[in-house]
Formats: sequence, structure tokens, C-alpha cells
Amino acid sequence: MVSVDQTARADSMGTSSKTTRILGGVLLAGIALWLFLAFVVTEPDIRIDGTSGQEIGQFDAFRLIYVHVPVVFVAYTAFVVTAIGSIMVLVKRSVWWDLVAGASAEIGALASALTLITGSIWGRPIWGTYWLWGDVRILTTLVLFMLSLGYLAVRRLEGTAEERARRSAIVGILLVVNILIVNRSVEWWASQTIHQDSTIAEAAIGGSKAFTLFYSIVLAMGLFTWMMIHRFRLAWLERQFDRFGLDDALTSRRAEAASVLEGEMS
Amino acid sequence: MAVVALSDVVVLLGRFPALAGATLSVEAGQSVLLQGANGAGKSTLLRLCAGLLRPENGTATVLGSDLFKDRRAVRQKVGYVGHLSMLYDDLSVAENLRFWANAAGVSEKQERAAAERMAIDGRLFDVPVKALSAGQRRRTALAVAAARRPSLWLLDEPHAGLDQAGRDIVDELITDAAAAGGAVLVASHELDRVAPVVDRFVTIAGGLAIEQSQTQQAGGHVDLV
Amino acid sequence: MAVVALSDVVVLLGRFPALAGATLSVEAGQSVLLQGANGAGKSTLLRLCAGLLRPENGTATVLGSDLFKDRRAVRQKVGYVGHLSMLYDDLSVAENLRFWANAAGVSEKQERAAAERMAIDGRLFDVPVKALSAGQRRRTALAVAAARRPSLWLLDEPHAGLDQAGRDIVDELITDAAAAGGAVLVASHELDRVAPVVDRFVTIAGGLAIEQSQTQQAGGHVDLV
Amino acid sequence: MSILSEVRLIMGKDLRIERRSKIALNQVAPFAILIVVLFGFALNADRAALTTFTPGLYWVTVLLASILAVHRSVAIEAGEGAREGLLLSGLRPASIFLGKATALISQIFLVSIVLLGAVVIFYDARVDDAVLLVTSLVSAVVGVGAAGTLYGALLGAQRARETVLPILLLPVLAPVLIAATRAFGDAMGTVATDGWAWTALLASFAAIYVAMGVVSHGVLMEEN
Amino acid sequence: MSILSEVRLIMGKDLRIERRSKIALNQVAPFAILIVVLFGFALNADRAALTTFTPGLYWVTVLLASILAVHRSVAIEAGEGAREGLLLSGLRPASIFLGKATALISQIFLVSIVLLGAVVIFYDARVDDAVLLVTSLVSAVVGVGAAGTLYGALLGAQRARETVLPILLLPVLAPVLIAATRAFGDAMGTVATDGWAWTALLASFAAIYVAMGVVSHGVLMEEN
Ligand code: HEM
Ligand SMILES: Nc1ncnc2c1ncn2[C@@H]1O[C@H](COP(=O)(O)OP(=O)(O)OP(=O)(O)O)[C@@H](O)[C@H]1O
Ligand SMILES: Nc1ncnc2c1ncn2[C@@H]1O[C@H](COP(=O)(O)OP(=O)(O)OP(=O)(O)O)[C@@H](O)[C@H]1O
Ligand SMILES: [Mg+2]
Ligand SMILES: [Mg+2]
Repeated sequence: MVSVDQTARADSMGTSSKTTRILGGVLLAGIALWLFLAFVVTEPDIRIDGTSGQEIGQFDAFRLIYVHVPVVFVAYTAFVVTAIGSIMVLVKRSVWWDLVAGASAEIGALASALTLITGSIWGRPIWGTYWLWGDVRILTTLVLFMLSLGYLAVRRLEGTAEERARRSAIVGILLVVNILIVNRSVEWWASQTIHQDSTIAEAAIGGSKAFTLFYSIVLAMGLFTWMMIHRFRLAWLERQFDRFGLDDALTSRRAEAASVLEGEMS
Repeated sequence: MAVVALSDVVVLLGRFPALAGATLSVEAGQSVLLQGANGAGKSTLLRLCAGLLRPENGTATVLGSDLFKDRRAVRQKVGYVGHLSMLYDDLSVAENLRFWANAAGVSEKQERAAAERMAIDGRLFDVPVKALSAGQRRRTALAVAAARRPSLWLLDEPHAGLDQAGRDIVDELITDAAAAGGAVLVASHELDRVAPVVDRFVTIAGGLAIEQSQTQQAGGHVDLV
Repeated sequence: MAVVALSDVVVLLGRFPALAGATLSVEAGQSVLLQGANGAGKSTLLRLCAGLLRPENGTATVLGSDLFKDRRAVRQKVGYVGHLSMLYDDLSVAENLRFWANAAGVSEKQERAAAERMAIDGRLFDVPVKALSAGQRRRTALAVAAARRPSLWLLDEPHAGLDQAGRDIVDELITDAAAAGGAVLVASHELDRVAPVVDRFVTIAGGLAIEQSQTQQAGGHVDLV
Repeated sequence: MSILSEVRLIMGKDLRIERRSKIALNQVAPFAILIVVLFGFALNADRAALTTFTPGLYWVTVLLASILAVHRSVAIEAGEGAREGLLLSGLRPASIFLGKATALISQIFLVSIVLLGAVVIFYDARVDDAVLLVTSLVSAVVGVGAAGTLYGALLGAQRARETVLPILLLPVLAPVLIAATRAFGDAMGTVATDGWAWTALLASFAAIYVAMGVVSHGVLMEEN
Repeated sequence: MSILSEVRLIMGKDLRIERRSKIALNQVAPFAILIVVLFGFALNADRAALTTFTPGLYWVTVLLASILAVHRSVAIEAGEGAREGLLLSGLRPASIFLGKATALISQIFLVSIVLLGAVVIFYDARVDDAVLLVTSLVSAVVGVGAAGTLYGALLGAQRARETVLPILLLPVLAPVLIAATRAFGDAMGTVATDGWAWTALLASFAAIYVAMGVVSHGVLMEEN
């Protein structure tokens, strides 16, 4: 239904702009610097045990912190944006915010998945297991990830754009409510945690490590912004594309009436 | 004021423009036949007027309410009978009538009258709806709508499945409703049947609504092929 | 030999005798209209002949097979089109046609011919069946049955939902089938429509089949109320 | 019509359909009991383990059975387009939510009582604090029923409902599982914890979901 | 048409519908993972218990997920009366059974592989004997798929199917649960038992149900 020249039009639009290209360039350089900081500048986590004199610590596994912690921040930010977007859909009846909420939730789901994956990989050498039951942060992250999958499943249900927007908005708002409840319950359930505190304390984070961690969080937020813009624009273009398609579809749909209209004239 | 006032209305089903800029105005006391080829958009138009679909473009007012803003107000006032019966399969005919009458705030007397009007066989009152034949089901659905005495009737192929007696009743229903100052939209392929009982003919084609001229109305039959 | 030979057949739906001793015989080359009030037992009779219901009593032979013993043999040979379309909602029209043609061992050519015969719009081939309008769905169902070139047609209100062009096609289908030596049973309430194309009239009432006399046939309209 | 009589109308209809089809009683309850028995096989009939984990296994089973009940509650409206009938009826969305939720809650409650009998028999569960047990049970069931009705309505007549519903509902109900397991643990004397604190959490969950249901049902029905 | 091409036709149709709707992949698999997680909560995060009971919990979950998959497989035919279409088509009942069973088995297999990954991560399951594990898995899945198809066909378009199917199927699958749990216990090193003997049992179960299905599908379809 979409004619060739319209396809071309949509192609030439793309999802980037001058600003995002610059941002992209900066981020690319940022990633190079990040790799340099994470693998060259910073030391692995090696300490000497006071009594036995053996080397202990997390060794190179520690470097995972420069991925793990930043993606957590991205996940949290993304879901906050989803919640805001969902509320705005209902308040302003705007599809724009629906696309924001959707784009952000996708990134949030990805980031929480990455948190789980990097955390599990990290857990294997440090705790001797991929998974720790009874740890608040780990479990809330998991449930958060699952809730976001549910939200994305709802976004994919059938219906008109408006219908889907309202439905998803309700689930999006419930997402936040759910996160709060989950947080409460898991906190009570598993108040003990062997998760991050000990790590930071033992690894004596400071100096170049602290800087690199801080830097990677900033970089991750930059990446989040960049991805948000692109994902949103893609969704927006898809909508526009539907609009172009709609014009054609309307024309060919109306053409079906031609014979009847002729009969009416004569 | 027009009971139905649609202007350049577009309705999307998925991405398909089932209505592609339809314009139609129906006054109180009028009955209108919607005719047209399969897939032309008749059912879509009726569902739009019932407040069950959202218009995408254009302007649309039904019974004084804007379909973009307040579909709920519209829904309560129309008598829509579509392809699905909207009955509970596990409940008996009597129970279904009772429930829907209650839900619409209709008195028991009015409900009885509607069942009688549709000539629903007394034996059927205790039969669960799932066991009904196609025509019996349709009668019950019509009775549910009739009990509410709607000011706008939206009938999607109301004769389909009904026997001779049932058909006559539907014809009466249409004439009476229009006579009482209500408006009626009937989508149907049985032109010979519906032609004598309606005031106007509208052909739906390619998602557009096309008014038929007097001469064609007189013929009572418009060939679409 | 008669294509359909029912004698005193009783069919129970739950505990209700939807057929209460029906007797009917149809020869090859004949087309028969089944008429009668809602709930009379027309659909039940057709489903019985399609081998989809089990007779309780009496004797029943269809296409040479005893319905008490070998319903499977019957099922493969009939072209039954009932209220449900028997199509897969998630597959497109083309995929449905292909699947059912394959299942019945029908060649692709025959399948194409059937779709063409039912004048299924080319645009529809890629539309999933769940998105079709009532009439489009019915057309597709008829095409599936037509592709099999059955020797016994069992049509339950085949005109319902079809537009003018579709109705003409169904009429043709009935005439052609009978002319080619097949047998056709059509249940319908549109007597004026079906009367001209069938050879015999049978009224179903109270689960019994009552042959109509010639004179009544000529009238083409039997009032049942 | 007053809200209350609207709620009674919807609830009465759902319960009457249940009385007629006896699905909760004859099918959901046996399903739940079967799962309890399967756990017996799955845990290798390890008596001690069964007793320790009774609260958890009980509540996983209640959740699974509840999903079946929610399906049924939605299916009642989905069949012949009755959902659209409700839209056209002019009933208040809030009443529809409350009516369906009440009917669902009473069915889940019934099933969970039957199941309680089953774990007492099969897992040899003992009840130390009956008041706590019943209070937490009721709070949990109200929460499950309210959340189930809300998400069920959201999916409505979607054909994908059968499979989307569990993945939407189960994470949402994870807190109920945790809290109810703990509260039961206390009431059955298998865990040393403050069961009443957990019951408070269950009650708040229930309150939040009933409120959310009342509010959002309007939005859902208004604009679908 | 040969039996083989009939089987391919039916299987191809079911798999095409699955590719279109992606239900097994996007919905049944997440559902299964969710249950695995819920067990974590339910067993109070008792690490040792989780590891010991991994095989049992895994198989209870596979069975529950399979029930969803069977529903879907039956629902495909139930919707617009396609089941009657198949009756009228002249396809051999045995081919219909084999076609639907193959499609179902391949979906359950996919889900159970995904789930295996989940228990390795969440329950820290380790695999000592991969050959035994895979052989028993395949045998069990074939049995579950065959039995599911058979009972699914039995219930057909019954509206009560959603709730009857589990209570019909779960008792039938109890032997699979026991045998597969044992075989996995051996393969994962949590129980000292002869996993191959249990696998033989699973294989016989599968063989019996495939045979029963081929034979009785004819009777079921002939005489419904
Ligand atoms: C699947 C396993 C894991 C998950 C789901 C997970 C999740 C999280 C989350 C949600 C946070 C943010 C905490 C907050 O600020 O609220 C976090 C932070 C952190 N995680 Fe993990 N984690 C996992 C495994 C690990 C492992 C194995 C280590 C290292 C031994 C680790 C080290 C850290 C550190 C150092 C932080 C930053 C601490 C802070 O500033 O709060 N994590 N993780
Ligand atoms: N997702 C979709 N993709 C393509 N076409 C669609 C889709 N959904 C609906 N349609 C088309 O929209 C139209 C709907 O028409 P509608 O049901 O209003 O027709 P109708 O005039 O009532 O026809 P009938 O006489 O057959 O009942 C059909 O042509 C159908 O093919
Ligand atoms: N369980 C039951 N209890 C009572 N009556 C039943 C039951 N099942 C079916 N019936 C009755 O059996 C009859 C079935 O008739 P059938 O569907 O064959 O009618 P029909 O002639 O096709 O009618 P229509 O013109 O309305 O399609 C109906 O009268 C129906 O009420
Ligand atoms: Mg229509
Ligand atoms: Mg009938």
C-alpha cells in the first residue's frame, strides 16, 4: 500500500539529527575512554590477606562494576520516565507521551536484563553461584524485569493506537505501584543482604576506581538519552509512516466506491 | 437536530480504513437502509454509531454526544443488535432477559412486553441460550434491545436467521420506531424486504456513504455489481 | 439410489428431540429447500446429513453409507456450510484456502477456480480471516466447500450475510450442482430467493419433515404462522 | 439504580453462572488439590520438607488456581460479546468491577478453603493460630481477586488472553505470595516471624488493588 | 495423500499459526520461568532445598506450562468450528493426531530447554550426565505432548475445557512427573538412583501414548 517514493521519503528522514550525531560521536569517544579507564587505568581488585599472605579479592571480575552499576541507574531512570509518560497519556490524552513511555520501557527492560546478567556473571566467581535467593536487590530487580515484560506484552496487544495507549498507561502506572509494593515486601522478607555493601567496603573503592565508576554512570546516562531519542523517533516515524500509508489506503479504499458513484451520476 | 451527524468520518480497523470519510445525517423519525457490497463498511458504521468504535478523523455526533469525547453517553441510549447476540450462554432465556433489563434499568413489565413482541416461545424461557437455534438466539437479542425502547436503533442484518413470522415482526419494529419519532439504521442485503419499510436508502461503498436518489429508491433495488 | 434416505429419524440435542421422526428422501440431481420456523430442526437435519450428529432412532443412509455405522465416509463427500466458517482466524484467506484444499486432496487449480467462482476480492488473500467482514467470511467458507466439488451440498442459510453479487453466485452454485447430478439441501428463510432455483420444498416443523404439494411450491411462499 | 444494587446484579449473575456450571467447585478445586498432590511426588514425599514448605506450596497453588478462576471470569463476558453488552448497558464501570471482583473473590475463597483441608490431610499441616490464618487468608484472597479482575478486564476479549494473563498477573502477585507464605508460616508455626505485620501488607495490597480497580475500570471501559 | 504428507500438513499449519502468534515463545516460556521464580519465594529461599528439589520443581513447572500449550493447541481448532472442518476433510484421524502432537511436542521441547537454562541460573542446578538428561527430557516431552494431544482432542470444543483439561491431564502425567524427576535427579546428582531405568519408563509411556493416540483418535473423531 505504500508507494515507492514514500518509502524513500521515510528513509531519508532517518532517526538521527545533527544533535544526535554529535551526541553519538561524543558517546563513541566516551566509550573508548571508558574502555581505557576500565581495563588499563584501573587496577584489578587484588589484596593481600593479612594472616596467610595470599592474594585475595575479586581480581579482574571487579571490572564488571563499570557495567553493572551504570545499567542499574539506566533501568531506574527508564522506568521513572515510563511512569511519567503513562500519567501524561491519561492526563493529556496524548499519543506522544505513549511513545515516550513505550520507548523508555523497552530500554528499561533491556537495562534490567543487563543488570541481572552482569550481576549473575559477577556472582559466579564471587559468591560461587549465579543466583542468590533472599537478597533484596537481586529479587526486586528480577521482579521489576518481569513486570516490565508484562507491560511490554500489553503494549503488543491488538487494538487501535488510542486504545493501546490507555491500556498500557494503566499498566504503566500500576508498574510503579507494583514496584513500591514489591520493594516493601522483599525488603521485609529478605532484610539480610550480602550484596553490594561488603563488595564496596572490601574492595576499598577509591581513587581511579571511584572516578571510573562515576564516569561510567555518566556515560550510561548519556547512552540512555541517545537511545531514548532514537527509539522514540523510530516509534514516531513508524506512526508517521502509518499516516502516509493511511493516505494511500484511504485513496484505494475510496476507489472501491467508484462504480457506485458513477451509477449515482448517471 | 440530527440524531446521527457524521461528516468525513474515518474509522480504522487495525490499519485498514473501514470507513474512509463517510458523511451521513439522520433525523429523528427517519428510517434508513444501509446497503452495499460485502466489506463495504456497513457494520463498521453501525458500531461507530453505537459508540463501540473510535472515529479517527472527521466529526461525529450521535444523539447529541460527540463520539470523540463521550461515547459512554451514546452507548446507553442506542439499541444495537449486531452479529453476536451479547447473551450469556449459560443462563436461560428468561434469566438473560431479566439481567439485561435490570442492567438497563428497565421495568419487568417492559421486558415482558418486549419478549411478547418478539413472539419468543414460552417453552424457551427455561432453555439455556447455548442450546438455542440461530433464529431463537436472534429473537432474544432483539427482545433485549427492544425492552430498552431506544431512540436510535442500529440493526445489523436483523432479518438474517429469522423465520417468516420473525421477519414481519422486525419490519413492524422498524416502522413503529420511526413512527414514534425514533431513528433507525438498518444494514441489510435483503433489499426487497427492507425497501418498503424505510424512508431513505444509503449505499455504503468503499467506506463512503452515498445517498441514493428518489428514482433509485422507487425501484427499491440498486445493483452494485 | 437416493442420495439422502432418512426414515423416522430421531436426533437428540441434550435431551431435546430436535428431530422427532423425520422422513426424507432426496435423489441425485435434486435440489431441496428446507423451510420452517425458528427452532424447527433444519440445522439439525443438515448436520445429521453431514455426519456431524448421531441419529438416535430410525434408519438413515447418506451417499450410500449408514449414518449409524459409517459417518466418516459420509463426511468426506459432503459440502457442508453452516453457521461457523470453519476457518483459522490467524491464517490469511489464501493460507486457509490452501490448507483446506490440501486437506481434501484438491488441486491448486481447483482451489483457485473456487475462489474465483465466489468472486473473492484479490486484496483479501493476505488479510487474516479474523479481520474479515461477515460476508467475506461466508464467501471464503463457501469457496472452501466448492473447491471439493461435493456430490451432496448441505447449505445452512447460505445467502445470509452475502451481498447481491454473492447471492447470485450461490443461486448459480445450487443450480449448477443439481444440473451436474449432485444433490442439494438448502435451509433458508428467504423463500422468494430460493424458490426459483430449487426443485422441491420441504417444510420442517416440530422435528418432522413435511413434503409440500406442487401448488404450494408454485406459490413459492408457505406461510407457517 | 444505586451502585450497590448494580454490584449485586453483576455479582449475582456471575455467581448464578457458577452455580450452573460449577466450575470453581468441580474443576478449579480439584485442580488445586491435584497440584498439591503433585508436589508430594515432586518433593520425593520428603515428609519434613513438605511440612516446612506447606505455606509456600499452598500459596503457589492458590495463585495458579486463581489464574484459572480469573480466566473463567473473563470468559463469561468474552463469549458472545456480552462485554459489549455491558458497555451498552449504562452500568457504572466501578460497579462492574466490584461485582465481578466480589464474585471472583468468593470463588477463590471457596477453593482456598478446600485446599486448606487438602494440605492438612496430605502435608499434615497444623494450625497454631487460626485467627491469624483466616485473617491473612481473607486479605490475600481479596487482593488476588481484585488484581485478577483488573488485569482480566484489561485483556478482555483478546484472544491472547489465555497466555498473557499469567505473565502479567504472576509478577504482580509475587508480594502476595511472599507475605501470605510468611503469615501462614507464623500461623502454622513453621517460621518465626510476625504474621500480623505480613497480614497488614496483604491488607494494604488488597486495598490498593480494589481502589485501582474502581478507578481504572472507568478509564478502561470509557475508552476502549 | 500419504500419511506422512498429511502429518506434515497439520503440523505445518499449527507451527505457522505459532510463528504468527508467537505464543509458546513469548508467553508460555516466560510463564514457566515465572513459576520457577515463584518457587524460589515459596521455599523461603532455602538454597539447599531448592537444589535438592530442582528436578521435581522443574518437572512440575514443565507440566503446568505444557497444559497451557495444550490449551493453545486445542483452541486453534475450537474457535470457528475448524474441528468440524477437519472431520469433514477426510484426513486420517491418525495423521491429525500425529501432526498436532508433533507441533505440540516441538513447542514443549523449546519451552523446556529455556526452562533448563532458568533452573541452572536460579537454582544453581548442575548437570553431571548430559546424555541421560537430554534422553530423559526428550522421552518425557514426547509422552507429555502425546497425552496432551489425546486428551485435548477428547475435550475438543467443550467450553469447560479450560478447567477440565488440567484435572484430566495431571493425574495421567503423574508417572511422567515421578520418572522424569528421578531421571533428572540422577543426571543432576541429587539422588542416587538409576536414571536410565526411569528413562526407559518414560520412553515406554511415550510409546504407549503415541500408540494410543494413533488408535483412539480415530474412535474419538468417528464417534463424537
Ligand atoms: C543477579 C545478581 C545481581 C543483581 C540482580 C544485582 C542488582 C543490583 C542493583 C539493583 C543495584 C542497585 C542497588 C541500589 O542502589 O538500590 C546493584 C548495585 C551494585 N551491585 Fe549488584 N546485583 C547483582 C549481583 C552483584 C554482584 C555479584 C556484585 C559483586 C560482588 C554486585 C555489586 C554491586 C555493586 C558494587 C553495586 C553498587 C552498590 C551501590 O552503590 O548501591 N552485584 N546491584
Ligand atoms: N486488519 C485488517 N486488514 C485489512 N482489512 C481489514 C482489517 N480489518 C477489517 N478489514 C476490512 O474492513 C472491512 C470491514 O467492513 P464491515 O465489516 O464494516 O463490512 P460490511 O459492510 O458490514 O460487510 P458485510 O456485508 O460482509 O457484513 C472489510 O472489508 C474487511 O476486510
Ligand atoms: N438442550 C436443549 N434443551 C432444549 N431445547 C434444545 C436443546 N438443544 C437444542 N434444543 C432445541 O432444538 C432445536 C434446534 O433446532 P435447529 O437449530 O435445528 O433449528 P433450525 O430449524 O435450524 O432453526 P433456525 O431457523 O432458528 O436456525 C431448537 O428448537 C432448540 O431450542
Ligand atoms: Mg457486516
Ligand atoms: Mg438453523
